[in-house]
Amino acid sequence: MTTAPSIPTLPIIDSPIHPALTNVSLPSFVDEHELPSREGSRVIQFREALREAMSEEMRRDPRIFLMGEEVAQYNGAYKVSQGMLDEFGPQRIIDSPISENGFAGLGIGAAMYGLRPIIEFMSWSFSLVAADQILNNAPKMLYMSGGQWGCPIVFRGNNGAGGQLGSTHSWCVEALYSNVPGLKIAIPSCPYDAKGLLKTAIRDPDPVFFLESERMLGDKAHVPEEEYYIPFGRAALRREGSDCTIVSFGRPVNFCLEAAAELANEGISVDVLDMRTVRPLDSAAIVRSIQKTGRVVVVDQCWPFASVASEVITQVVEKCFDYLDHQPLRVNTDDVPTPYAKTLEQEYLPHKRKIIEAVRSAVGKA
Amino acid sequence: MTTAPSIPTLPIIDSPIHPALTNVSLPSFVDEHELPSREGSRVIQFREALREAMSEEMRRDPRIFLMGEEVAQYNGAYKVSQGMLDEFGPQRIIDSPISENGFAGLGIGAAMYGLRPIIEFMSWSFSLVAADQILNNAPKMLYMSGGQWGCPIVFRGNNGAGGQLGSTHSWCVEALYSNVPGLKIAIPSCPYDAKGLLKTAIRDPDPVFFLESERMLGDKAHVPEEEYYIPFGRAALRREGSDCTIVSFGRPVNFCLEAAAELANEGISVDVLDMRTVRPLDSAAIVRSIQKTGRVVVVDQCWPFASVASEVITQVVEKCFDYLDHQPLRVNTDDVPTPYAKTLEQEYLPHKRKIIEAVRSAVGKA
Amino acid sequence: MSAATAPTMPKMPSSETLKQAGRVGSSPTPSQLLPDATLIRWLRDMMLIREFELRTMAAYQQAKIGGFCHIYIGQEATVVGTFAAVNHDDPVVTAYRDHGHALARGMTPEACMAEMYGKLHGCAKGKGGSMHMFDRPNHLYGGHGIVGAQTALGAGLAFAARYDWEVLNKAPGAPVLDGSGHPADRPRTPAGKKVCLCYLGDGALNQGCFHESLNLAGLFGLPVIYVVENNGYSMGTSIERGTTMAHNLVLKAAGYGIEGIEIDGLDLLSLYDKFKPYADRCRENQRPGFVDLKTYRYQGHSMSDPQKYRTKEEVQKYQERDSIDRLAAVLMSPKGEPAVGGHLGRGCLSEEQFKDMQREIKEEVRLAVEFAEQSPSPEAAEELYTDVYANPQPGLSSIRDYHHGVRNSLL
Amino acid sequence: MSAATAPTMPKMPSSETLKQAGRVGSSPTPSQLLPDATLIRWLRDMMLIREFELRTMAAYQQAKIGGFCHIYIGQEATVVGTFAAVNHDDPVVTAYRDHGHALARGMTPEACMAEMYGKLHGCAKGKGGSMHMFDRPNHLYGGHGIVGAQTALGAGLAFAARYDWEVLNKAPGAPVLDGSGHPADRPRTPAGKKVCLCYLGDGALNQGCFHESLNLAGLFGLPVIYVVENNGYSMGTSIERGTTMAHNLVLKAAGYGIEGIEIDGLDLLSLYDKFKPYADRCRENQRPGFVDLKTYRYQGHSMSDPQKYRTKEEVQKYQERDSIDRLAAVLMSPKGEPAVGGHLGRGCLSEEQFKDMQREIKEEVRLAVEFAEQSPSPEAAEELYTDVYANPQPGLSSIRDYHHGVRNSLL
Ligand SMILES: Cc1ncc(C[n+]2csc(CCOP(=O)(O)OP(=O)(O)O)c2C)c(N)n1
Ligand SMILES: Cc1ncc(C[n+]2csc(CCOP(=O)(O)OP(=O)(O)O)c2C)c(N)n1
Ligand SMILES: [Mg+2]
Ligand SMILES: [Mg+2]
Repeated sequence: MTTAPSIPTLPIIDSPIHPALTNVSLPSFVDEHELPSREGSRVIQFREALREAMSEEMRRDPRIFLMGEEVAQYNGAYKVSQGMLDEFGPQRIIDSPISENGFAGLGIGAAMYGLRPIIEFMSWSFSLVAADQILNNAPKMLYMSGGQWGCPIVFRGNNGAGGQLGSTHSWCVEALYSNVPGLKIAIPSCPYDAKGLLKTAIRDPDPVFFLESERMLGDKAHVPEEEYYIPFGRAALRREGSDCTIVSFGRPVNFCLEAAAELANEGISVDVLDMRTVRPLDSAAIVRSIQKTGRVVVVDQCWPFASVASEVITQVVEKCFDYLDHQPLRVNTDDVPTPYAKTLEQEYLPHKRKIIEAVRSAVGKA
Repeated sequence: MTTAPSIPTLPIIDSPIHPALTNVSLPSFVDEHELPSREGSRVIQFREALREAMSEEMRRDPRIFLMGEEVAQYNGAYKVSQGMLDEFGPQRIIDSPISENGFAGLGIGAAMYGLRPIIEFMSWSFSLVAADQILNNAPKMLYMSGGQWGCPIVFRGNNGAGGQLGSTHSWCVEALYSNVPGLKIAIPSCPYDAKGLLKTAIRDPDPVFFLESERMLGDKAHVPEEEYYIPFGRAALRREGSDCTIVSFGRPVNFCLEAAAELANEGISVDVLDMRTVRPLDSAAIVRSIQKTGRVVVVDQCWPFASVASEVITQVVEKCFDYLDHQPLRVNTDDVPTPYAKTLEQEYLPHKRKIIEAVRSAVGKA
Repeated sequence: MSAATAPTMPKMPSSETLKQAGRVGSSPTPSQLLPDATLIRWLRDMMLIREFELRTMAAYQQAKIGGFCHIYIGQEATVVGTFAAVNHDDPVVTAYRDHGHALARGMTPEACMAEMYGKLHGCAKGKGGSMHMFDRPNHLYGGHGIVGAQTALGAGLAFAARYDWEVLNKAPGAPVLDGSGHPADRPRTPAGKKVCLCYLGDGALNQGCFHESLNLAGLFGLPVIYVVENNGYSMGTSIERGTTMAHNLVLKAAGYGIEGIEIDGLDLLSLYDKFKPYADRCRENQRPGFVDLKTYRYQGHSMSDPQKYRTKEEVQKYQERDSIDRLAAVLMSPKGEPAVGGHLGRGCLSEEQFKDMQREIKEEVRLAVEFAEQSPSPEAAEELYTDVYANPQPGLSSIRDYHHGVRNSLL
Repeated sequence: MSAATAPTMPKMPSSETLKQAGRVGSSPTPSQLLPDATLIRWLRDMMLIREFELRTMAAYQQAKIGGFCHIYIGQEATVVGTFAAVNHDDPVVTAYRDHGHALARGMTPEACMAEMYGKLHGCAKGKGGSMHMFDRPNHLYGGHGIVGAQTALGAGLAFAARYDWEVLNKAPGAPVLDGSGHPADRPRTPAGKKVCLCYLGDGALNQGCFHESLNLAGLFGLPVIYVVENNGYSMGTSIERGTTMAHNLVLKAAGYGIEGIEIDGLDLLSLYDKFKPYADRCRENQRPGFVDLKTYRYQGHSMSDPQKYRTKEEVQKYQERDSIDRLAAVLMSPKGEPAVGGHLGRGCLSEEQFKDMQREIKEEVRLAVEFAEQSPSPEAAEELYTDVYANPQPGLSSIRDYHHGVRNSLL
C-alpha cells in the first residue's frame, strides 16, 4: 500500500482500428473505376436504394436496428423502410414517439453498448430538437472518454426544401453541423451513390449524418445487383470539362448537370464534381480540377453565411490560390427563411439559372 | 355575399420601422469618433458593464425582464446580474429551472406579445437543447407571419472555452448559428463595447444572440458615465498598421492585440479589426483595410470547418480578390472536441503564437 | 362529409337516463344560458370550417395548394367550443393543423385560402402556408410546424399577459403591448386578467418541450390552458403505441401540480359546459390548465396519408357522433324536449334555415377560393428579402440587402 | 468531515419503537442476510469516496485541478447502496457529480485523480476531466456534463442490454457486444437480463430529455432505473423553487406508467433494503424504475459556490445523520442489539479496525495524488488530434489529419 506509484509508459496505438472499437469490420474499398457499372437496367428509386442498403447490412449484422417515427407499421413516412418490418420484425424495426432528442440519445447509448443503430429523422428539420444529443454526445464520446467508447451510429433523413413546406420544415443542416469535429456527413445525389454510401455509413465506426432529400426519393436509376461500398472522402467527377469547375453535393448536383448541359451549348465546358461526403471533403479532387480550369463555382443548397460553400472556397484559396484565374464564386439558396409560396421558393433555391450566371461570370462571359 | 371578390393592391412599406413593430424606439447612433472616450478612470469589470447595460435599459423600459438559471437569488452564476433582483424585484428578474428549451420559448412567446425579454443562458453550450426555439422560432417568426410578429429578444451568456470545462461546456456557437438569416450576433471583446453593444441589442427589434466570455468577465477597463450605444455592423479598428490585416471578434481580439505588439517588434505592423458583430458583418471595413495591406489573417475561436472565418475569407475573395497579395489565412481553434487537460486546451485555442505565425507567413517572413 | 346533407336525427336517450345524468331538471348549464343566436353561430362556424376544408382538399388535389396540408374535419367542435369560452383578445397559439383555428378566430376564408395558395393576400403573404396561419388582429399567434414547439410559446404568451396585468399596469407610462396590433400611441387602459389557449396534438405529449413548459407554467402560475386535441393518432401511430398512460393523460399534468380534465370533444354543448368554468377558473386564479379533449379526425394525417392504420368502421363510428350533426339536431329539436346528447332541444332552427345557411357558406367559401385564385403571387423582387429583419442593416447578408416589402393586408 | 474522527454513537431508539416499525423480530431484511465483510466493504467504499473528495478539494484549491469540480461528500450512501444491488456488468451512467460513481464502480483512485489533474493516466487520458469519468472495464458509461442528457443514454443502454438478451441471444453468430471491453473474438455466451442504473440530479427533472426518456422507457419496457440523487438543490435553487410537485416526485413517473419509490438516501442499510428488491423486480420484469432518493451534499454546488442559499444549521442537521457515521455505528454496535436507524448491531468492527481502515484509505488516496502528480501531461502532438475519429480518413479537417494516439491505460 505504501509503495511509490509506478507510472507505466503507454504504447501508441498502431492498429488501424482503435482498440475501443472491437467488432468493427470495415468493408474493403475499391477504386471508382473498379466499382460495378452505373449503366444497366436494374432501375430502382432512390428510396429503394436506401432500403436495399439498410436491409443488406441488417441481414449481415444482427446488431443493426432501425428506429424512427413511422418507420415500422406505416412503412416509413416516405416509404423508405417499406417492407422492412415484415422482414426484420418489431424488435429491429421500431416505431418511436415524436421524441427526437430522446430517441437520438437512446441510439447513442445503444451504440456505446455495442449495437449499430440507424436512427431516422423524418426530416433533418426535426433534428434541431435533438441537437444536443447529436452534436454534444455522438461526435464527442470517443474523445471525452479518452478513446474508450466510440459511437457507431447513422442518423439519416430528409434534408433541404421538400417543396413548399415553409421555413421550419426545410432545413439544410450541413452548414450548421459540418462545423463539428467527430462526425462524418454523407450527402448523395443519385440512387447508385445513395446505396453505396449508406452501406459504408452503416459500417463506419464513427457517427455518420446521412442527408437525403424528399425531392429525390422518387428519382430512378440503375443500381447494380452486386454488393458495393463507396468510400467516404472521394468526390465523383460527374461531367468533364475544361473552362470551369463546379463543386456541389446532394440534390443541387443535379441542377449543376442541367446547367452544364446548357452551358455546353454556349461553348462553356465544365467539370462537375459531386463531393458525396462533405466531411471528409475531397479537397484534393477540387484542387486537381482547378489546376486545370482556374475557375470554380460552388453550389450549395444551404444559406450562404458560414456554409459548406464558404468552407470549400476557403480551402480552395488555402490550397490553390495561385491557380485561380478568377475569384471563386458560390451559389447558395437565398439568404432568407424558406418561403412557402411556390414562386418564392423556386427562386430561393440554387437553381439552374443562378448556376449558369455564376459560371458565365467566372469564365468572363457574363 | 355573392359579389366577386375584390383584390386590393397593397402598398409597399416605406417607413423605416416595420408596421408589425410598434413601440420600438431605436436609439440614435453617432459615429465612432463621436462616442464618449475610451480613456478614463471609471474602471469597471466586463460583467459590470453588462449589468449596467441591462439595468439602464430596464429602468427605461418596464417591458424588459431578465430570465435565466440563477440570475436572481444567486445573483447570477457569474455575478453578471448581481444586485438586479434587489433593484427590479422578482417579477422582472426571474430564476428559471434548468429548462433551456422551455424558457427560451417562453421568452419568444413573451416577445411576440410585446415584452422585451433578456434570456440568459448560463453558457451558450446549454443552448443546444434550445436550438429549435432559438433557430426555428425566434429568427423566422417575422417571415413566417408575413411581417405580423417580430421577435425582439436578446439571448445572452458565456461562449467559448471557459478554462478546462471539457468538450460539452466549451461551445463557440457563432459558427453554427450565424448561418441562419433572421438573427443578429454581437460578440464584444472589451467592457466598453460590451455595454454599448448590449444596450443596442436590447433596443433592437430583431432577435440578437449576444456572446460573452467567461474568461473576460473579470476584464477591467474604463466605461464612461454617459449613455452610449454602439451600432451593429461597424467594426472597430483596434490597432493600425500597414503590412497585414487581422480580422477577429470576441475574446481572440485580445490575443490579436498581443500578437500585434510582438509583431511590431519584428517590424511587422498590422491593422487589427474587431468586428463586434458577426451578423451584420462589416465587410466594407475589411475591404478598406485589405486595400491598404493586401494581406489578411482571420482569427476565430470556433472550429474551422464552415466557420465565420470561412465566411470572412469567402467574402474577402468575393469583394477584393484583386487586392490580395497573398492568399487569405485563418487561425481557428484546433479541429477537435475541446480537451480538458490544460496543456491540450491551451494549444487548442487560437493563441498568440499561431496568430504570429500566420501573419508572418502572410507577409512572407515565415 | 355528413354535414353536406341535412343531418339525420340521432337516436334520443330516454328522459329517465337524462335525469339520472343530471342534465334535465337540474340547474342550467352554461350553454343553456346562452341565446339561440350564439349557438346558431357556433353551428355556422363549424359548418364553415368543414366546407372550407372540403374545398381545401379539392384545391390540394388540383395542385393549387402545395406542401403539407392537414385537414381539420371532425375536430370542429374543439376549436369552436373552446374559443367560445374565452375572450377575443385572449392569445391563442396552435400547431400545424390550424385552418379551423384561423377561421374560428375570425380570419376571413379569403386570407386563409389565399395563404394556402401562396398568394400575397394570404394571412402571411404566402410565406407561411397551410401550417403557419398567423393573424395578429385576431390574436392568433400562429400555427406552428414543429411538434410541441408552440407549447413554450404558449407559456410565454401567458407570462406576458400576466406581466401586463401584474407589472405594466403599475408601471407609470408603460406602453400598450403591441401584440394586440393596436397602434403604439393608443392610451394605456389597465390590462385585465387573460388566459392563453395553447393547442397541441396528442403526439406532442412526448416532446420534451411540452414538459418543460408544463413545469414552467405550474411553477410561475402562468394562465395558459394546454388543450390536447386528442384525435387518437399522431400520423399512423395510435396514442397507445406512442404515449404511456394514454388512458389517463391528466396524470401527466398532475405531475406538475396541474389539475387537468377530460372532455368529450364531439359534443360541442357539453364541451363548452365543462370547459367554460374551467377556463374561467384558470383566468381567475392565474393558473395553468390541461385538457384531454377527445376528438377525431375524419381525414388522413395529411393529404398524402393512405390511412392503413385504422379501419373504415372506426372512422364511421365517429362520424355517427358527428359534432355538426349533433348540434344541428339540438337546435332543430323542439324547444325543451330532450335531444341528442342529453341536451334540451332549442327549436330555433328550421330545416329551411339550415339549408340556407349551408348554401350561404358554400358561396362564401367558393368566393374565398376565387379570391385566392385571383390574388397575385408574391414577387421575389419585393418579397423574398423582406420580413427577414424588422430593422434591416447593411452587412447582414453577403448576397443582398434586406428591405421592407409589401404591407400585410391584415395589418 | 465527521468521519475523519471516530464516529460518536448516535442516540438509540427504544426497542419498543423498533418493534412497532417492524424492524426487530420480523423476517430478515436483504441487508441482514449479507455477511459482515460486505457491509465493512461498503463502509470502506464510502470512506474512500469521502477521503478522496477531501483531497480533491485540496488539490483544486492548489489549482492542481481546473474547470468545474463537483464534490460528492454527503451523498456516498447513494452510490454505494444502489451499486450493491446490481451486478458489476450492469451498465451505469451518471451526471457530472461523478467521482463517487467512478470509485464505487471500481475505478482506481489513481485513474480518477489523474483525470482531474488532466494527466495521461487519467481514465480519459485527461481529455474528459472531473465531469466526464468514463470507465469501460467497470461498465461506467460516463459522467455527463449537460444536465439531463445522460437520461436518454441510460434508455439506450437499457435498450441495448435488453436487445442483447432478447434478439442477439437468438441470432446465430451474433458477436459479443463490445461495450464490455472484452475482445471481439470471445465466444458468445448467452446474455442474461440486465438493468441499467441512470443517475440524475433533482435539477435534471426539468429537462425535456428526461421526460422523453421516461416515456420511451415506459413504452418499450426498458430496464433502466432512474435514480434521482435528490440533494434538494440545483446550484442555488432549492427543489421547491425549480420543480413542481417537489414533495411528490414519484407522481411524475406515474405519468409514464412507472411505479416510483422514495428512499431515504442517508441510511445505507435501509436504502439497500428498499432498493434491492426494487431493482430485482425491474430486472426480472424488464421494466423501468424511478427512485426519489433523498440525499444531501455537504459542500457547495461546485468549488466556486459561496452557498448563501442555505444556512449552516441546515447543513449541520444533515451531517448529524451522516451515512458513514451511521453505518459505522451499526457495525460497531454489539451484535443483535438495536442500533441507529433501527438496525441491529453487527459487532463486527472494532474502533481499532476502523482507525486502521481510515489510515489505509488516507494512504491510498495520498498515493493516488502522488500518482496524479507524477503522471505525464498528454502531449498535443500525440493526443490533440487523436480519439476524434475511430476511423480517421483524409479530408476530415482542413487543419491536420487525425490519427490514433496513446493507448488508454484502462483498456
Ligand atoms: C419535432 C417534430 N417531429 C416530427 C414532425 C413530423 N410530424 C408532423 S405532424 C406529426 C404527428 C403529430 O401528431 P399529433 O401531435 O397527434 O397531431 P395531429 O396531427 O393528430 O393533429 C409528425 C410526426 C414534426 N413536425 N416535428
Ligand atoms: C442543460 C444544462 N443547463 C445548465 C447547466 C449548468 N448546470 C450544471 S449543474 C447545474 C445544477 C444541477 O443540479 P442537480 O441536477 O440537482 O444536480 P446536483 O448538482 O445537485 O448534483 C446546472 C444548472 C448544464 N450543465 N446543462
Ligand atoms: Mg393526433
Ligand atoms: Mg441537486
